[in-house]
Amino acid sequence: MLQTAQRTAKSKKKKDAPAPLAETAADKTAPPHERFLEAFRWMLLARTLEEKLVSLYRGGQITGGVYIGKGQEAVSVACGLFLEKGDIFAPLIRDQAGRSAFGEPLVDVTRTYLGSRLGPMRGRDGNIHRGHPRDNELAMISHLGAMVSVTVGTLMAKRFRGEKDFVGLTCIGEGGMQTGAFHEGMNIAAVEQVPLVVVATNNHYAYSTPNAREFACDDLRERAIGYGFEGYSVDGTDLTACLNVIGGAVKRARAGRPPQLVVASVLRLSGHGEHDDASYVSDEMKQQPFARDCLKFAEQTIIESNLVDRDTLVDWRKNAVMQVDEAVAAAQKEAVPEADKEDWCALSTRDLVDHVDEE
Amino acid sequence: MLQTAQRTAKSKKKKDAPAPLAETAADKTAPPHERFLEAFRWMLLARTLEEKLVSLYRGGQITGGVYIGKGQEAVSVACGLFLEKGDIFAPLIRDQAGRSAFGEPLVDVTRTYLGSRLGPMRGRDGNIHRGHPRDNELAMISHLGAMVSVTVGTLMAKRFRGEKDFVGLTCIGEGGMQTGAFHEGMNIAAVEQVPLVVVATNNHYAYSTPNAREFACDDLRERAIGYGFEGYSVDGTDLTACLNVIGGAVKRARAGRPPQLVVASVLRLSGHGEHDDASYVSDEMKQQPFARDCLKFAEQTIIESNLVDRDTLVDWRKNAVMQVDEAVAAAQKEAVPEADKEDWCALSTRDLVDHVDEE
Amino acid sequence: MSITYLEAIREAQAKLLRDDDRVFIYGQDVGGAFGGAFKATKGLAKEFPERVLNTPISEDAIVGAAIGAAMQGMRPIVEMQFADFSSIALNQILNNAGTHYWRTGMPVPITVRLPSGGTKGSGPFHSQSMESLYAHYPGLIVMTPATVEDAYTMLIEAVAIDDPVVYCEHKYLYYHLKADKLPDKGLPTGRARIAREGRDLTIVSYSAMTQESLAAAEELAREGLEVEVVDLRTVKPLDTDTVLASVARTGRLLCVGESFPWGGTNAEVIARVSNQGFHLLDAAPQRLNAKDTPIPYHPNLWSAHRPNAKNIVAKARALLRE
Amino acid sequence: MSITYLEAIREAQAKLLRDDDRVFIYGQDVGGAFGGAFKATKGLAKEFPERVLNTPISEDAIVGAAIGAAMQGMRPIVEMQFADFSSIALNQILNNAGTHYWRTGMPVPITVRLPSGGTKGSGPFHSQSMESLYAHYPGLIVMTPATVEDAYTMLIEAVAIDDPVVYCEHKYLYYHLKADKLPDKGLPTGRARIAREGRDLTIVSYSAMTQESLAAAEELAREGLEVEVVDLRTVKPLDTDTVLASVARTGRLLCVGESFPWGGTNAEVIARVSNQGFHLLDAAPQRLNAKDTPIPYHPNLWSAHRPNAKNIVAKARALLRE
Ligand SMILES: Cc1ncc(C[n+]2csc(CCOP(=O)(O)OP(=O)(O)O)c2C)c(N)n1
Ligand SMILES: Cc1ncc(C[n+]2csc(CCOP(=O)(O)OP(=O)(O)O)c2C)c(N)n1
Ligand SMILES: [Mg+2]
Ligand SMILES: [Mg+2]
Repeated sequence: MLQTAQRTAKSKKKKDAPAPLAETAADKTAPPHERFLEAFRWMLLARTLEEKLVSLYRGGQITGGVYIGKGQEAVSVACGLFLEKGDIFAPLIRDQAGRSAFGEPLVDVTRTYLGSRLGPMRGRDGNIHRGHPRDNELAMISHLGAMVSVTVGTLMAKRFRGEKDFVGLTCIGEGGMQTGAFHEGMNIAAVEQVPLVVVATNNHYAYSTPNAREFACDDLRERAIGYGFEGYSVDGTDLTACLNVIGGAVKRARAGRPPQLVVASVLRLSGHGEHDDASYVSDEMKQQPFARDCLKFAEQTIIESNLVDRDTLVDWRKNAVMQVDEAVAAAQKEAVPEADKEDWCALSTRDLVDHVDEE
Repeated sequence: MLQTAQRTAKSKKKKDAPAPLAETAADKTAPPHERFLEAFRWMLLARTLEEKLVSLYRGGQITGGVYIGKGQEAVSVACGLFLEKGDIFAPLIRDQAGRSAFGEPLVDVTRTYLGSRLGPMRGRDGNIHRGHPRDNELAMISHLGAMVSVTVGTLMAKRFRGEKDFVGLTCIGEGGMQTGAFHEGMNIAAVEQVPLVVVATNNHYAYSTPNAREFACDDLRERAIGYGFEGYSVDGTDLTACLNVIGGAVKRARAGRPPQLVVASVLRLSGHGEHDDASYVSDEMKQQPFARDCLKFAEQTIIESNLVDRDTLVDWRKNAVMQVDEAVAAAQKEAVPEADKEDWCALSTRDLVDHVDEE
Repeated sequence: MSITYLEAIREAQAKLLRDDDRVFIYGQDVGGAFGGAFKATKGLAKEFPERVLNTPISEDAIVGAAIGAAMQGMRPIVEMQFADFSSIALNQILNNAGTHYWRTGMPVPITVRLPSGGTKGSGPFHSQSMESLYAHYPGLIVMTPATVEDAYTMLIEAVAIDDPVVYCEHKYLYYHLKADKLPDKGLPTGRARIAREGRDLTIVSYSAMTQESLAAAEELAREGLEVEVVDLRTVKPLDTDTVLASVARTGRLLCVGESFPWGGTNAEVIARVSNQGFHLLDAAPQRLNAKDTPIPYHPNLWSAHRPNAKNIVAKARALLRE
Repeated sequence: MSITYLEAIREAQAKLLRDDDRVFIYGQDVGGAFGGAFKATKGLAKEFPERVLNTPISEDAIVGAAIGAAMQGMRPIVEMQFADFSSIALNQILNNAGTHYWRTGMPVPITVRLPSGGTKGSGPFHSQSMESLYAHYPGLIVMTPATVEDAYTMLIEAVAIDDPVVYCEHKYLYYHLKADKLPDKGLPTGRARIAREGRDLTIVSYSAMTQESLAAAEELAREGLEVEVVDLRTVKPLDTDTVLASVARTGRLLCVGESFPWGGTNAEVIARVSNQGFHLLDAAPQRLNAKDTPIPYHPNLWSAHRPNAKNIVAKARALLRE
């Protein structure tokens, strides 16, 4: 069951990225530059999609908030790229690139943002609050930190069942690291010695709150040792570094090393949500090295080291736009939910539903 | 108001320990061995009291649980001893020695355990769930970790009011360190840069659960750096070490250094509560160096280095027994609460009390 | 000049900060130039940089720190970014703030602001009404202002009260509700308000549902049906007398609330009226709640999930026919 | 052979572990030779060392991990050391477990055991009855067994159900309640039980209060008053039909529960009966709850704080006089 579901996801994924590259997604021994190129394409796709979502939002076609991962695509794609069939992925707010790389169909995103009844959340939940638990992509709740222990539990279950060589990866922001739930989740992961990778992105703000009011240690990586995790830092604007460090963490977790914490440093290159102009971010901040745009830098690398020619880059961009337009068009055609077509049951066991008042 | 209350507490304290030593409690510049001797006497008093509580419990004269600090008196006394008028103390389960050293009248303990209406909790709460918030001794709730942030708040208030040279000290067990509340409290203390000392005692068990199922780092002290605390370890069975390390931490906090974490290592020399025979504690555990009885070791030091002669030790023991017997006798004479004499109001604002049903 | 419900909350906090230096505001993003996810503290940090403080994402510690500060004589106002996230602070609110006076004799005067209730597209975790969880436990006062004037005077009252107050402000009313000016004082805390008089039916409601109920009453008035609307203002303490007096006039009771159906304010009101005003009732008391599912994201579902003027009218008509 | 309520809970877990290798028990001190603060898992870790696991003091993560394991096909049983500490796990229970099926279509079959209710000398933080908090929110089933037989069969049912179950076991009944043997099956989940028949008055109760109500009924029987006692068994779903049928026979309703007075199960039952069975009532429905203060430590106060046979008798007599 899980496997079929997973297969569907993977094949959907083929549809997103052209076959040759998609194949290498499965082939984890792909030469570095092929991995780099595939990662770049997922980043490009995520950026293209999120720019589209923003314009839809500005055009009043999306209800509720839009939360994008601009500037965090390199970290995020590395989170999704090294996961294999049977692995668990618990993405968070800014993980469009990782979700796609993991196999989330693009149309799920547009369906969820546009409230299509065919989407994974069927209009019941929106924006980034989506997932495919049956395909091992967990659906986050808003309460930050809560998904860490949930991911631990999925890995405990796999061990109970005697599965091997699996890992789980979950993402968090530096703000979310200050929640009690995060602490309990990290600690229990280490106590249970599950193959977990936690990727924390310090984008220097929790909504409008700067690091100085979030925590007081010099480097959040230093928390790893206190949990019994292995800890690493990475420049989140450098795709090569992200692939190496996060890829390495996934490999170590899979090999039975202790749980892994990777702390990436970036700047959030958008508002907290699209409703937020982020005017609280100083120009000085924007001059910092961690403010570099990871997508631009990756493209620059491709050009400078001639990994592909400019025409190919243009094709890729076209292809991304095409896929995004398709996904939007498809979702826009679809029916939205209607109250009288809902059964309004919060329980799967229908005969245990409580009836407060006879209607 | 706070001050008067504090003074009463201090004067009550004089009653507990003979004047000369009690004076040195205030006089923080007392020569080391005097400090050591005073600490020893509070430890002796605590041990004597708790042995009495245990016998009362066995005799069926105490309702509910009895939780003692046997083996943790050296750590605890050092927590109370360096605090001055205006400092905040948030003791926990095993802090009888520290509570007494801080100025909690002995009779408050017996009143609370025996449910006297004259006790600080008036029979509404029992055993270790007691305190004098007006005298800066906070009354713990059971939920572990919750008192850390509360202590932070008291220190923020003192800073708001422009007070100077104050500190707060709170205690926790290694088990309680795994709660989300503890994490949030530690982090917010560091963010607010309040003069807080957190003394964590690893007594190697949370109830019946050994360290291996509580956390997975090598040394809990390593968590300090991740919070932006300064961290220290101490042999909790060695009174001299406890006085130095915890005394030093209090001094540093008072001097404006970052918040301080001290992790003490001991073995709980009792059951979790007196209902618990602790049969899960292996003999091997009991052979470990940290299983040493801190009171015996302190007494040995006194004898070997001739700090006082044996007759004095005998007198001190007698004096402790006398004080304990007084405190028990006093509380036993007192009235217990009666339902019809209670006003059953959970609000201080009487005219805002809700009345569900007219009686 | 016209002032919104949200501005009233900001004005109340500005006044509190100016008049009383024991007051400080503590919460996520309340400080700086930002002034909170909903701008309820906009500009206040500029005037009171030391007393309007951003916090980490640590609801338990935020409320814990407020409790500690209150023990030392401060009057903290905690802003939860959304009521929904107060689930993380619930232990400190119920078990620490709610028990402290009864246990020790020392009350902890904290005010916890909960931006509550549903708005379009907010979904399961940014729409909740949690007043019933807090009202169920002892030791707390739970306010649910339904008007701009009450939003202002009740918040000032909340901080003045020596006991812990959970102040539920409704996000839907933030911009929708306007008044010409702010009053100096309102009704006493714990007193319900007759929001509209009528002799055919009593609707008891609070917070945003008072506005829906008034709209429903308007519509029913066109049919010649006179509905009395009682605005509870605080769900704990709950002003049973005012409710009973109204039911005595009308003989019919409909309770309207936005929280989940099982238990909660509607059930409590009906239980009290059935118990103390049984003989006053000419028909079975009715209630309208949100549905017993998480709060939906899509507007089509959300507008059907919560009670609204339309189904209040329908329910009232049916009840009046009995 | 005689078996206690507590032993029934242990037996049910032993059977579940034996019959279904998807089942594991997760909680503080449940493992090793110790077997839990109340010994509800005594000996189980010896037989199933991999599936009876001690945890850190991390209620949020304990339930979070159980939710994750359930998503992957396991059937976790979480033991809270005391119901009172589930306040730390409340967010995972309400917002994660309770919403997951509705949001994603995948239910999370976890069972959370809450050692609930008051016992002598336990005080404010080891005595709470929290069923009303959990029942208020959507997506959860809340069980409150009142007998040894139900303690056994309902726990087995709880684990079989695909949806999350909060199983409230009463600490006062652990040792006080005995049965001769354990049944193979009980009433269906969600069905209330007529614990005693009578035609003068209906007492609706659950958990330990069912026992107090039965004792009260005994006493009243000596005066020739026939009290019918309905044991709800689950407070959500709540078996309105059985309650209404009983009130139809007696015309009088008294609800008895141990939780705090505002809202909660008693209010919900009265609201339903007043709404759906208004014409069946010959007198105003009544309720008995614990008092609206924290639960006191001292036995003199505690025994007055909770309802008991004595004041149930008094309340019933008064109601029968009307
Ligand atoms: C427990 C909790 N409290 C508050 C919020 C509201 N909130 C949503 S996102 C956010 C900021 C998160 O900052 P961070 O974790 O650094 O992630 P980022 O948005 O920077 O990627 C806040 C406060 C929440 N989701 N959960
Ligand atoms: C949040 C919470 N969960 C569970 C408990 C029940 N409990 C009381 S003491 C205790 C063990 C505490 O261990 P530790 O913190 O190491 O302190 P120690 O008893 O060893 O001094 C537990 C689990 C609690 N008090 N609070
Ligand atoms: Mg951030
Ligand atoms: Mg311990």
